[in-house]
Amino acid sequence: MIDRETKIIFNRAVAPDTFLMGLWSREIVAGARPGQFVMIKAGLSADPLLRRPFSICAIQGNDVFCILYRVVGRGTKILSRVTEGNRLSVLGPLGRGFDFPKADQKPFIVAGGIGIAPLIFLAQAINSDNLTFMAGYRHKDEIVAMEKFSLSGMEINIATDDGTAGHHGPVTELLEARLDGPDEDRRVVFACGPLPMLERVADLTNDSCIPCQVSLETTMACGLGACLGCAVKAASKETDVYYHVCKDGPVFDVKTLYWGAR
Amino acid sequence: MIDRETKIIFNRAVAPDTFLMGLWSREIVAGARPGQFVMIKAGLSADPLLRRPFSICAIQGNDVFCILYRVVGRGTKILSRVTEGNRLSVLGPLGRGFDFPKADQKPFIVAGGIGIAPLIFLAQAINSDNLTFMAGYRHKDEIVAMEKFSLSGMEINIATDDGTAGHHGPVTELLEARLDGPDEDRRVVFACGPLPMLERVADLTNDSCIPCQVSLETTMACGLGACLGCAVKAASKETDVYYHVCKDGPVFDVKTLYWGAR
Amino acid sequence: MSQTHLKVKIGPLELKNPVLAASGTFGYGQEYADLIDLNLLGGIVIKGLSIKPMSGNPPPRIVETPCGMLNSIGLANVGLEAFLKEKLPWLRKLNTAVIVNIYGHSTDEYGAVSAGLRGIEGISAIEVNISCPNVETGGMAFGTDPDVAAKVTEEVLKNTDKPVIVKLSPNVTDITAVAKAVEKAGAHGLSLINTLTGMAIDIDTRSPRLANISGGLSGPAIRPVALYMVREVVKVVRIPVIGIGGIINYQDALEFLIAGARAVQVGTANFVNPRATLDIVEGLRKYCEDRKIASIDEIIGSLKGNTQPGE
Amino acid sequence: MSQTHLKVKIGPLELKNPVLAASGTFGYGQEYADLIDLNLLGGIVIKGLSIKPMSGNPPPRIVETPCGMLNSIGLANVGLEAFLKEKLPWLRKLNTAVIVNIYGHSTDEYGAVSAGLRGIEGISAIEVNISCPNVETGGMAFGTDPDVAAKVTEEVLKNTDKPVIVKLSPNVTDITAVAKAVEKAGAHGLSLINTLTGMAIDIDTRSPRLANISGGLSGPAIRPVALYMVREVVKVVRIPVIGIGGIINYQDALEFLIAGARAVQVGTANFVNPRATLDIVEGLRKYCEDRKIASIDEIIGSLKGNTQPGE
Ligand SMILES: Cc1cc2nc3c(=O)[nH]c(=O)nc-3n(C[C@H](O)[C@H](O)[C@H](O)COP(=O)(O)OP(=O)(O)OC[C@H]3O[C@@H](n4cnc5c(N)ncnc54)[C@H](O)[C@@H]3O)c2cc1C
Ligand SMILES: Cc1cc2nc3c(=O)[nH]c(=O)nc-3n(C[C@H](O)[C@H](O)[C@H](O)COP(=O)(O)OP(=O)(O)OC[C@H]3O[C@@H](n4cnc5c(N)ncnc54)[C@H](O)[C@@H]3O)c2cc1C
Ligand SMILES: Cc1cc2nc3c(=O)[nH]c(=O)nc-3n(C[C@H](O)[C@H](O)[C@H](O)COP(=O)(O)O)c2cc1C
Ligand SMILES: Cc1cc2nc3c(=O)[nH]c(=O)nc-3n(C[C@H](O)[C@H](O)[C@H](O)COP(=O)(O)O)c2cc1C
Ligand code: FES
Ligand code: FES
Repeated sequence: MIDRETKIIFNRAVAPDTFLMGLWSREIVAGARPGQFVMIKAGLSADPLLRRPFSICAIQGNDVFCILYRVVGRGTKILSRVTEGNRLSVLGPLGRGFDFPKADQKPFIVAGGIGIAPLIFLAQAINSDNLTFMAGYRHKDEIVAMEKFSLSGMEINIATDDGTAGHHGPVTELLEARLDGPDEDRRVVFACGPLPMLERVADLTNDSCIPCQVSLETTMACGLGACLGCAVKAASKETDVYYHVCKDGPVFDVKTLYWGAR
Repeated sequence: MIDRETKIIFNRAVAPDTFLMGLWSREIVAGARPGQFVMIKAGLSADPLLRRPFSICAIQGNDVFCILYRVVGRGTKILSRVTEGNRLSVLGPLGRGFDFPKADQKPFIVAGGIGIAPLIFLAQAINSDNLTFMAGYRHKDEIVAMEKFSLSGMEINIATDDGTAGHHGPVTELLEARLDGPDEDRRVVFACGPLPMLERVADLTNDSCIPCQVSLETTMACGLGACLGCAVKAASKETDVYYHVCKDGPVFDVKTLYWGAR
Repeated sequence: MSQTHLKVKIGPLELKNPVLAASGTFGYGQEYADLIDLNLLGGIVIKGLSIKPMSGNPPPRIVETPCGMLNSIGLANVGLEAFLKEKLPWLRKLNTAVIVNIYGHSTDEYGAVSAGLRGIEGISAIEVNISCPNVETGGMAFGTDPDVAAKVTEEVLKNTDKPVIVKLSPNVTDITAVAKAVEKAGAHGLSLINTLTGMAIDIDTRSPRLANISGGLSGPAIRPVALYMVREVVKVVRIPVIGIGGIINYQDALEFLIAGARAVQVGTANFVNPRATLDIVEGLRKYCEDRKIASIDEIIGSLKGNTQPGE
Repeated sequence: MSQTHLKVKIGPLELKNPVLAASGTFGYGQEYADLIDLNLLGGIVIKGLSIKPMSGNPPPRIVETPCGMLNSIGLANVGLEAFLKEKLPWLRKLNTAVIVNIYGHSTDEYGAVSAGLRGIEGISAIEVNISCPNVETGGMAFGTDPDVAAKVTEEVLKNTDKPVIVKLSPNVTDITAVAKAVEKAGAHGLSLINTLTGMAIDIDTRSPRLANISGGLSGPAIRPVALYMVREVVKVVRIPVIGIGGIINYQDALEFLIAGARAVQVGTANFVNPRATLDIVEGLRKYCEDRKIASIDEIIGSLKGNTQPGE
């Protein structure tokens, strides 16, 4: 784990309000596992104050890692305006990444919107024709072209909420359609996206007893397990057991989490 | 007076840590008098919060006015990084400018450091060979080349604290050397610069009974006379009479100000 | 222009919308007249008025702090007589509420300013600033003791024919105690918060940045504190509350309205953006229209109990 | 490395420099060990410790605010037993002061945690957090009443063999009254300030942003308030004061030291810049060296009376 002023290699729009940024850091590239994230300070001002967490979305060679981010507020807007050659304060890699599927397993990756970021890195790392990648978007304009990430010849399925591309409906319907049939017990699911989507994935995989890992998002202050701000409720008989997303996650086995009313 | 998102025409270093910025505003150009200033918001963040005051340093044609500023803190640093084509929120023109010399008067302009900014505009406006412009700097590197401001053939004298250019010593010594001699009663002085320099100018002109106007700087919040934050002490028998620099000034007749211990 | 009703009532006082300019940040209104149409505002609260003219504290009087500023203006003002002669005639021509913020260094002084404004036309209400040092009790502000605050309120009520809004100080252990005392004393409304006391030091000269050493902290920095206090007070009083503190845009204003404030005042934001008050009025209108909210009343106090797990 | 003495003493406790990491923002130290050499710090204040382990409040627990943040962590901690078994052995290996921040919901609980730490090696001092709600008096914090604060202090002193620092809450009318009471009760030092109470509302859902509704405001936003309170307290007590609140760089730290704080704690800044504490130590050293200041003692309390005109 390092905390370093890190040089920006590129920072460009890849879809409306969605940017891909490449950052130069041999240490982060060497240490990063899919599912891990970095904390980045946007701007030099004390407002916005806190660093923002971003999943490591891909690595390029030995020196460059990427983040894929959507502009949703002030921090991401500031980032979107930073130009090549400048530096950002980057802390990482942080958190617990995905456990890789075993060689005989059939991995399904399910991404909702910008939740695709950590899953691209995971797909890069699994690097197998056996993998099925399902990506859901609201509209076809939001689709992040996967060609840039030199993924192997995996199956890629798209769903859009408005039917402008691929399956018309939530991405979880794509998953649902593939949960029955032969080799059921070899399936394993990896998901990241908005909470309602993850809840649906949790339901589906629980019902089918399919192992499933999800990557969660919460507000974070430190990213280091120090502030205890990033709590999520654990699936525990005791009512008030919490995990800390930055340290115990962001990737969790769905069965360890509480999926009741949030 | 307007408050407008104003386009930056250029913004370039003209000396170390010193920038000249051109802004497009027909309204400000039309309304501006030498000595008046604008309030500019640096950055979009609430930190730094307040607008920063800058003298109008020159006008170019009917549409562009300039500010000349030194990077001394966060606000000016942010400004120095803003690029051509972007916009800044500009409020102005504000305050009371210089009263012009009468045709038969012999004007001396005395500038200390970045205090030269409003005086360049004044020199542009007086536009007379009769004018003597004295500019003091710490070091020759700081000298702002006057050629760019299409001033008439006036006399320009330089002083530097370290003797690297022009007179070796404070600019007030240049002034002092010119206060005696014929036509004493036709002299008039305009000054802007650091407080100790202005105090010296006030002493010199008071002693010689020469009319003198100075432009002052204070911390400002509103620039409009509303917050009452920019108070300076008046020369008054009552001890606690204050002027407000943004409204009553920034240009004052030296005799109306209190020049005691500050 | 729109279907949404933005009108609100602060006791007997009717405002065309819930956005006021805060005392001390808007001068006597005139300072902003070149920049915005004051008649579109809910109202203007005038710089704190005292019996005698006051020149205020020595400079420096302001210093910027993170997302805020400290001021030690010292309640500089033209005094009652000059206000009535030089400022009020201009204000009277406006078609917006004009609220006069008043203060005194003794209970009597509060009464005297109030009496001086009695029967005068063109003043919509009085806002009583009880954050200034109380000479009678040796320095602690009137606003820090519920009994003293109540006494000042009574004194003002006795001497005025106008609606009385009392402006509370946040520099207290329990602002609800002061709020309840002032309500009981008969105030028509409460406004909060005034500035938090703070200071800043110049590390080069090792001296305070304000000549007055300490000053009042305002601006976005204090917003969470203000919002909390507004909510606490709204829970315990029936009179209307005006929320103040760090409001710079309509989203901020909404936080206060949702928390239960009947109106808001915009202070420091006027310095950063002279159009802040108007931008907020427009933003509120648009927020309501986009959501088909017919009246701002539907927003006020609409804070939901929290529905998080474990609660 | 340098000639400047940065050593300071907080009563019996000697610190190699005046920069500590604040409770709740530095975990149990270990969280930052990969990033900075903890042995270069003046000390570490551990997350608030209670008798029993506590899991804290439901999420969301943090929200960013202008130049600050609100937290409602709810004093989540591993509890006394686990602290001694799992955390302390690692901390003991450090060559820096380890201060344990403690709290309880009753005076007895404060006594019990103190007793549990008695005689234990590797703990340099106890910092008593009196900002948590007092169950005995029905919710108001221990730190808001001078008498209650004094009683807690006495109880801790009775049950400990360590230097006792009491951490004051800023949510009071007069912090100097609490400070004086705690000093009289025998505390070896004071630290201030803890967080200001605040809240934030989500205008889309119209619900509080924190599940716990309100939370504690920290970060640069509160610095002017903290600095003012430190100065006020320093004027009336003889025991050392540790300044806390919004310190993010050495310049901020200097403001507190100049105001009279004997040391400072750095909280929220650790989240923004994990090196903040070390950067401050280095910055202080350089400031002193550049000015040929032989000892940090020359800085502490060196605030000049103001020399502005009119004073
Ligand atoms: C472990 C982790 C990994 C993440 N990876 C990515 C990534 O790869 N790409 C990406 O675009 N985003 C990612 N996020 C989310 C990202 O951190 C937020 O979008 C970002 O912090 C928003 O900052 P802002 O200043 O632009 O928005 P703010 O101004 O802080 O907030 C703007 C709006 O966004 C909402 N918001 C703020 N934070 C989050 C959040 N964490 N999740 C959802 N909504 C939020 C706010 O409630 C508000 O409505 C990740 C979050 C976590 C915890
Ligand atoms: C009417 C008026 C006209 C001005 N015209 C110009 C101009 O034409 N060109 C120009 O470069 N500057 C001018 N100034 C000064 C300019 O406003 C400040 O330099 C600027 O506000 C500093 O902002 P900052 O954020 O960079 O510095 P900050 O971070 O706010 O402060 C950095 C340092 O500069 C000091 N400082 C801050 N404000 C001032 C000030 N007003 N005067 C002197 N020192 C200050 C601070 O004490 C601090 O030490 C003018 C000021 C006034 C009042
Ligand atoms: C420069 C300045 C002067 C002020 N003068 C007064 C005043 O005269 N009377 C008063 O009641 N409040 C005064 N205030 C307090 C404001 O009205 C308001 O309560 C406070 O600034 C918080 O709001 P804000 O954060 O929006 O500025 C003043 C505030 C500032 C910044
Ligand atoms: C996330 C968080 C947790 C905290 N937990 C504690 C705590 O357990 N005990 C305590 O005394 N103070 C706690 N504090 C308060 C800090 O120690 C400090 O007093 C306060 O944050 C102000 O300093 P700052 O502005 O530098 O953060 C906590 C603060 C934060 C932000
Ligand atoms: S973000 Fe601080 S503990 Fe997870
Ligand atoms: S800056 Fe506000 S009155 Fe002059």
